[in-house]
Amino acid sequence: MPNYLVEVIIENKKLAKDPEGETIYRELINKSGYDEILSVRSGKYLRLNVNAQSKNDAEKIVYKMCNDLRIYNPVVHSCKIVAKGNIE
Amino acid sequence: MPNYLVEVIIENKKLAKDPEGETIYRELINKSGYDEILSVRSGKYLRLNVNAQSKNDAEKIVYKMCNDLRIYNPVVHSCKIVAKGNIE
Amino acid sequence: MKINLTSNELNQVKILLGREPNIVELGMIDVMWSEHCSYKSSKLELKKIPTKGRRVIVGPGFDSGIVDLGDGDVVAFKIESHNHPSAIDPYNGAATGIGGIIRDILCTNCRPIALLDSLRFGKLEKGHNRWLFQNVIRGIADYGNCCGIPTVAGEIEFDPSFERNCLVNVACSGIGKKENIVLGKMENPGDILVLLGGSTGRDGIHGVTFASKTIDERSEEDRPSVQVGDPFMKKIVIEATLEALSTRYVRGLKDLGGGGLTCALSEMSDKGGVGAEINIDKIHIREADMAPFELMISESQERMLFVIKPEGLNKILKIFDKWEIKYSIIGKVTNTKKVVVKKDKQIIASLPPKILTEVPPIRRKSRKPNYLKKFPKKFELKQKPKNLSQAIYELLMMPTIASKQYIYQQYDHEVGIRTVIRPGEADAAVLRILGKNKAIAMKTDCNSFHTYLDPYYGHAGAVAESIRNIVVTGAEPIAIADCCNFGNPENPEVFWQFKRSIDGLSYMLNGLDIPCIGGNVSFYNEDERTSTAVKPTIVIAALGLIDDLNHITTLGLKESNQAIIIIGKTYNEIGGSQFSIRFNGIGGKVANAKHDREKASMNAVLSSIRKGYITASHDCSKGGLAIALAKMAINGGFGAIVDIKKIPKTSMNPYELLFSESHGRFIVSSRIEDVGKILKICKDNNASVSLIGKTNDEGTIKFSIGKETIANCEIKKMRKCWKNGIQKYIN
Amino acid sequence: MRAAVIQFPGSNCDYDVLYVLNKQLGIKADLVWHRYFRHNNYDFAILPGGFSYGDYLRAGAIAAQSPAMRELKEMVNEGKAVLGICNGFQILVESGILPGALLMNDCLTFVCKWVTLQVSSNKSSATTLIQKDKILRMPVAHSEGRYVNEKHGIKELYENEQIIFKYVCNSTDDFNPNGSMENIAGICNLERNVVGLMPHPERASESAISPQCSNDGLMIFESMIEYSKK
Ligand SMILES: Nc1ncnc2c1ncn2[C@@H]1O[C@H](COP(=O)(O)OP(=O)(O)O)[C@@H](O)[C@H]1O
Ligand SMILES: [Mg+2]
Repeated sequence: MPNYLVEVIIENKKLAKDPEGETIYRELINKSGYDEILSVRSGKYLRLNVNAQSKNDAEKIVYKMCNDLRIYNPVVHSCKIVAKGNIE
Repeated sequence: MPNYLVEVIIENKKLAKDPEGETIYRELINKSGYDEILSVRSGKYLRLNVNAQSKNDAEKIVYKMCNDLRIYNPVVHSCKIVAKGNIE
Repeated sequence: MKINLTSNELNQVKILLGREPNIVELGMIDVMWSEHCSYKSSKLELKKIPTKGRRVIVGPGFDSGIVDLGDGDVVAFKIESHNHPSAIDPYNGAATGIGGIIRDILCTNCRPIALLDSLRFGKLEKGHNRWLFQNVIRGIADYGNCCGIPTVAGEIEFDPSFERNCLVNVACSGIGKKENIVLGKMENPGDILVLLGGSTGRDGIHGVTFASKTIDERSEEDRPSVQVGDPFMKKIVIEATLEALSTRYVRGLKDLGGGGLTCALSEMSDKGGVGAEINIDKIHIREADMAPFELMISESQERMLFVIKPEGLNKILKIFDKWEIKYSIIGKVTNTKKVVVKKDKQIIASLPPKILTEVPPIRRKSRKPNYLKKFPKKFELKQKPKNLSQAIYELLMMPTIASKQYIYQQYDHEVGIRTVIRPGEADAAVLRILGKNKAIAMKTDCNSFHTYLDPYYGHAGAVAESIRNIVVTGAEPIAIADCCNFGNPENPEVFWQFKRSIDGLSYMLNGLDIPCIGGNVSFYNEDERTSTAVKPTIVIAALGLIDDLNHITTLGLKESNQAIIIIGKTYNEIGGSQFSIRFNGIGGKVANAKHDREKASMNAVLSSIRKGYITASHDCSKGGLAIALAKMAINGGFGAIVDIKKIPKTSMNPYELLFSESHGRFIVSSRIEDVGKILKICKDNNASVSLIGKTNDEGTIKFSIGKETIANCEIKKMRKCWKNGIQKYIN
Repeated sequence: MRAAVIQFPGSNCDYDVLYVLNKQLGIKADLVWHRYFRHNNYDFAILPGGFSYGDYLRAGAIAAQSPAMRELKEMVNEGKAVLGICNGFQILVESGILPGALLMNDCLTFVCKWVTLQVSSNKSSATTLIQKDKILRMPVAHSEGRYVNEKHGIKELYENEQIIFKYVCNSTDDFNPNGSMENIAGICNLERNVVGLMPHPERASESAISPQCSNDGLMIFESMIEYSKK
């Protein structure tokens, strides 16, 4: 079975605010010169190596895991799961 | 000028330890029987909205910003910057 | 393999060994002969420091010093630097510094109960310095907090000489029982060697040789040698180790720091006059195909080497299993007086431990630095502050003097429920011994502006100040540990600073009859390109004993209409003072710390506190009398009026009276009816003393000469200046 | 009466809570390694503060998935008193026993300082002996203590009187140390037997170690004991 790289990205929902992203953004404005950057959101990133039949399967496994093990808290977080190509 | 979504992923360098990823893997995922998941690396994620001429330009601006503001420390971190399609 | 031995040293090795070392042996010797592990430049000088005292159980030479508190209680105490890693990765560098000092305490079978941090950075105006500052603090906080060890005190200075080389010194104390002390020794052939904790990887290679070099382009390649700390793993190591030690089957224990396994094996077998044999195939590793010499010198974090009685092995392994912590049984103690390393049953290294532990000292040249000739002997006020009130406000805003709340608020300073005096409440931290009416006081200090102008008296003063800081809380000083931070010792001017510093420190310790129970030397804190070295800095960590919790005294003024008393004489010593630096730059005559004066004032203060006569007390140091009193007012919320004419003194210049940083001085408050008693105690102790004013609730600190007011500062405004001094640079 | 102080890898206020229960209050309390915890041996349980599993992923997230929490849920269902302090609160929230989330402090750093609390409700296992609206002094020490919940979640907390402690103004400084919604410092479950709070009552249980001689924290433990007598 091939191995897939699966990325999990957890961000705060709006109600939970994003103090870290906001701080980085404020720093940008303060230090100026970065007017091109219009917004910043911060999040947590996990990169998993998953053994699965297909990309789709890999995503499904990770999706189930993230919900079962509460990798994110649905009240305050959004969670994005993307399987990338397989790893040799 | 179009706006681009730029993703920044900061991880500990490949050969550095990643206590967070290792602990999540060992204590949470592995103990719960998700044998298909072979490893976890953890990182920090930033999602920026950047106003630029091109995808390439957007990436360059963010790259410079990450270095200027020391969003990551090249001594221990690897930093991956990817501009995605433009945002309407 | 990169070898740092000089060709001369290599020849010495061959002579001592009587043959060519093989590649594994060479790697082991190379790391042990580094400055960091061998103390080759410093050891002749360090011998001058007094180390004996009636409470000393273990002095320098082991992982940490240990002193006797009576009733079977002991304290382990140690200070260490982590400057070089912190300069390039402030977060992980500082974090792993905390990790290292905790292990030193842990391996004596004392539970680590308190951390202190002594920090030096360039000025906060510069982004790079702010980055270092914020991340060092975050690194210390994240690591110490997670391990459940409170960070209870420290100090910080800002000066351009620390810009490219920040100083990160950390101290730790631990509490244990005299009968349970374990040392870093192997004594009984047949005992089993078990390596516990983090797996061994390439991440920890050449940390030591790195710390023995200046930061220059070369660090580019060295960079991966900065390690990532794992405080969670450390917490497990702490608990598992203490539980294992409680079985009494552990006969020796050492943490793996600089020099890794090589250092632990050679020092432990040397101390016990035995040998050790290990099999490197057994070591649990992070990365496959590591070369044998790499395994022998790796400094991967969170590892401990246990020497275990064979009959207790199973019991101890069960404890490690309960904590789900990795370990490997790597070998045993032998009677060969050799450190033997095997791989696939083949001997790949066999060295007498002495060749690794007794590195020949180097006699370095020394020469009085040129810069010292440049400074005018006499201090002249070129630029006068607008008025004295304004000067006080401005000094309070200087980051070196300002409130350190931004720092210590990020540290858990209460976990363990021992902290009686928190940061900000007094000069030193006080932690009780649970279940007893006893406590220990601790503080780190050094005034690098003084030491730069006069390494001798500057460091005599560093000792005196750190001791005064614990005395004001009501503690009897019992020991110190020191952490030396200097530039390149191969530079005769730097070595001169080092020598003079050690002399001054020893002078004061001898005079006060206080032993030094451990220390650490960090050289090469120097920017090669500009050859600017850090200001000579030996940080003194002082330890004191309070034998009755009712005697603990804090710095805030407590009530209005109490007496303000100064103990100790004020001299014409404004050189290197914060006032001088703020308004005139550095130069002039530095405060000369004399042990007889210190002793007189300290004894007077301590007896007065123990008799219950003193309601608030503060050491008089950076910023002089004016700043000391200002801090007492800001903290307690009460004002005061002080007549500086009444100060015991040698000059009548108001600048000097308010801002001179003469040593041997304390400001205390007392109830009016106790003034006579305090004056008498001072007289009996030969200490200069004077009643100089009274507290009030007018919300100001007023200084006068007789009837004439020379400064009048609002507490509210002073508090604001003081609180914002550092905070204003954040965000 | 027997209490369990549950120890996870990384707990670090475990001995402190134990000291208060055993030495100050004379209660039989055991330090119980999480894997050995069995709910029927105990009348009430405390999840102490610290950094279980290093706070990796999120504070309390990994401990929340451990088998010990299955045991604890049974204890909760039996109506026995459970108190989560700091990391203990985070674990209770992450395991879904208490609603909402505890996120990174607004200031993005760890904060250790004494705060002023108001007892918003005395109808909980941790406040039965305390007057409603009473002001308590206690320290906080955490980096993930910002209480967040959805609008209707907050509304429910109010409707059901589940907010037990709030940070209140004591004239100086910022009184809310982490940016919690509604200044929430502690809440209980619907059945009122489970309470979680960010401040550390065990650090405020002896006047000898409190800056203003406060031993307000003791009342929380005494309330739990009283509640468990029923
Ligand atoms: N780096 C630090 N870490 C922890 N506590 C600190 C640090 N720096 C200063 N402190 C604490 O802040 C308080 C004031 O320190 P400092 O400004 O050096 O005062 P002073 O010079 O008046 O003695 C002390 O309690 C000290 O322990
Ligand atoms: Mg002081």
